[in-house]
Amino acid sequence: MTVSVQQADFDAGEEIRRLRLENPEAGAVVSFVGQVRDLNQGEEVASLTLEHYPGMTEKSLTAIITQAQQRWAILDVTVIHRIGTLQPMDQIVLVAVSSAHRGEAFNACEFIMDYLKTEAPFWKKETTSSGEHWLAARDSDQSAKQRWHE
Amino acid sequence: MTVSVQQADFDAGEEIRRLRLENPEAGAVVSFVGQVRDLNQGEEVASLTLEHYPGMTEKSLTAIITQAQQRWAILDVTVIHRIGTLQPMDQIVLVAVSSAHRGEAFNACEFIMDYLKTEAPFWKKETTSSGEHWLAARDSDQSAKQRWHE
Amino acid sequence: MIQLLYFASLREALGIEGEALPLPEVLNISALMALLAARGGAWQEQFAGTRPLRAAINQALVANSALVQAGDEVAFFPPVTGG
Amino acid sequence: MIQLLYFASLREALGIEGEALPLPEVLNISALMALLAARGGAWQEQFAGTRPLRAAINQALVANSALVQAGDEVAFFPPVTGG
Repeated sequence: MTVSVQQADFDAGEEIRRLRLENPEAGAVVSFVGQVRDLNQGEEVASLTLEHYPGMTEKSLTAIITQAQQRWAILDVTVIHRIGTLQPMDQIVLVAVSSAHRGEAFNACEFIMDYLKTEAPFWKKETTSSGEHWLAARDSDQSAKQRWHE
Repeated sequence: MTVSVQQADFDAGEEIRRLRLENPEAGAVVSFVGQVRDLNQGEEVASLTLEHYPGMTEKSLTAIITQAQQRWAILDVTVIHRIGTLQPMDQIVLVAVSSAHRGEAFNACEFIMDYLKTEAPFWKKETTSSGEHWLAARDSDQSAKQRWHE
Repeated sequence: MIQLLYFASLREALGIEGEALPLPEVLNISALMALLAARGGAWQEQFAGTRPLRAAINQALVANSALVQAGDEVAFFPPVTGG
Repeated sequence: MIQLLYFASLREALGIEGEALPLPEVLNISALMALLAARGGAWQEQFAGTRPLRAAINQALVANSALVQAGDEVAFFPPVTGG
């Protein structure tokens, strides 16, 4: 597994290619790329600043991936999460999972995103024309996570 | 939507980037990349040849994407499927979906793959040390598709 | 006349990619398969109903009860295995 | 002593990133929050239980019943919003 918390941008295509080529037994690579949207709840976003809890962030992401590995037959996982100040249409996060068959990779990739959204210590502060404000956690993210317990 | 059936390889990273940047309201791009595995049921694969039904293939993929669009709030979809003779670790297929929020893109991407596997007129012939043989359809692909009717 | 097309392992077993066939009457896919099976040999083997075959009329998947009409493009093929 | 850390909107509301705090006794997260709320002002506002706060001990999320012990790194923060 590869976990990186970084200011720098990443190349999603290169990460997917690496997961494929390092796993010749992989039939599937499922990936999620999150980007900063230009509008949030109707307001134009000027920038987004991501704060995190150094040390805990990496532990939390590693623990989430380990849970996914215990649950599904997956081959490899890459998670990259950016921190610092980003602009609309910048990439925020990549989760990529390789597996022999597609069902496992789809499940594991979505599971990792749902847990990352609710457990990994990142916080977003948005700057819009009305000023700066911290984003509130979304109830829909909690219910997305709850599904995995059913 | 973009649908392409082609012999040429594709750049998954470039397709994901295009879906992101052409959809500033997209928060999520979920993608699936399928590759030729080096082993299938224990036998070393020398090559894989993909036959298709020209004309019907594009119609079938377009109809599958249209169903996904009716079912989920997604922004854009790209499907690329290769034909002709491929080697182990060559890319076979890309399905990439953009949406405002991740749940829709995950569902639509997996739905499109499950339907592509069971409805789009492609057939795989494998060459191994024991000769050439056509691959049989997998029951697990039928059951993956059935889930969407429940 | 209808245009018949055969794909993948079916094409190889029959040794042809397709053919034009005079249509004696409006019939459904099952009846058309019985007509082809009656040719004997590989045709009997492929169309007698013991192998899983899918059919498409004018490039859309259909059930075996679907009616074939003059001018239709009718394709037969094994279950698909793309992706 | 324990090491306290505050993040995001909580850090901004309190005006500090963290502090070392002598631990009077072994207590749980709820009791520690009550102790901090008793400082009044922004502390009262943030730790009185009216705002959703999460806690981590030694960089692992914990419930409010979890015990804090000498030497622990204890972090408080609002619900996370990454991804």
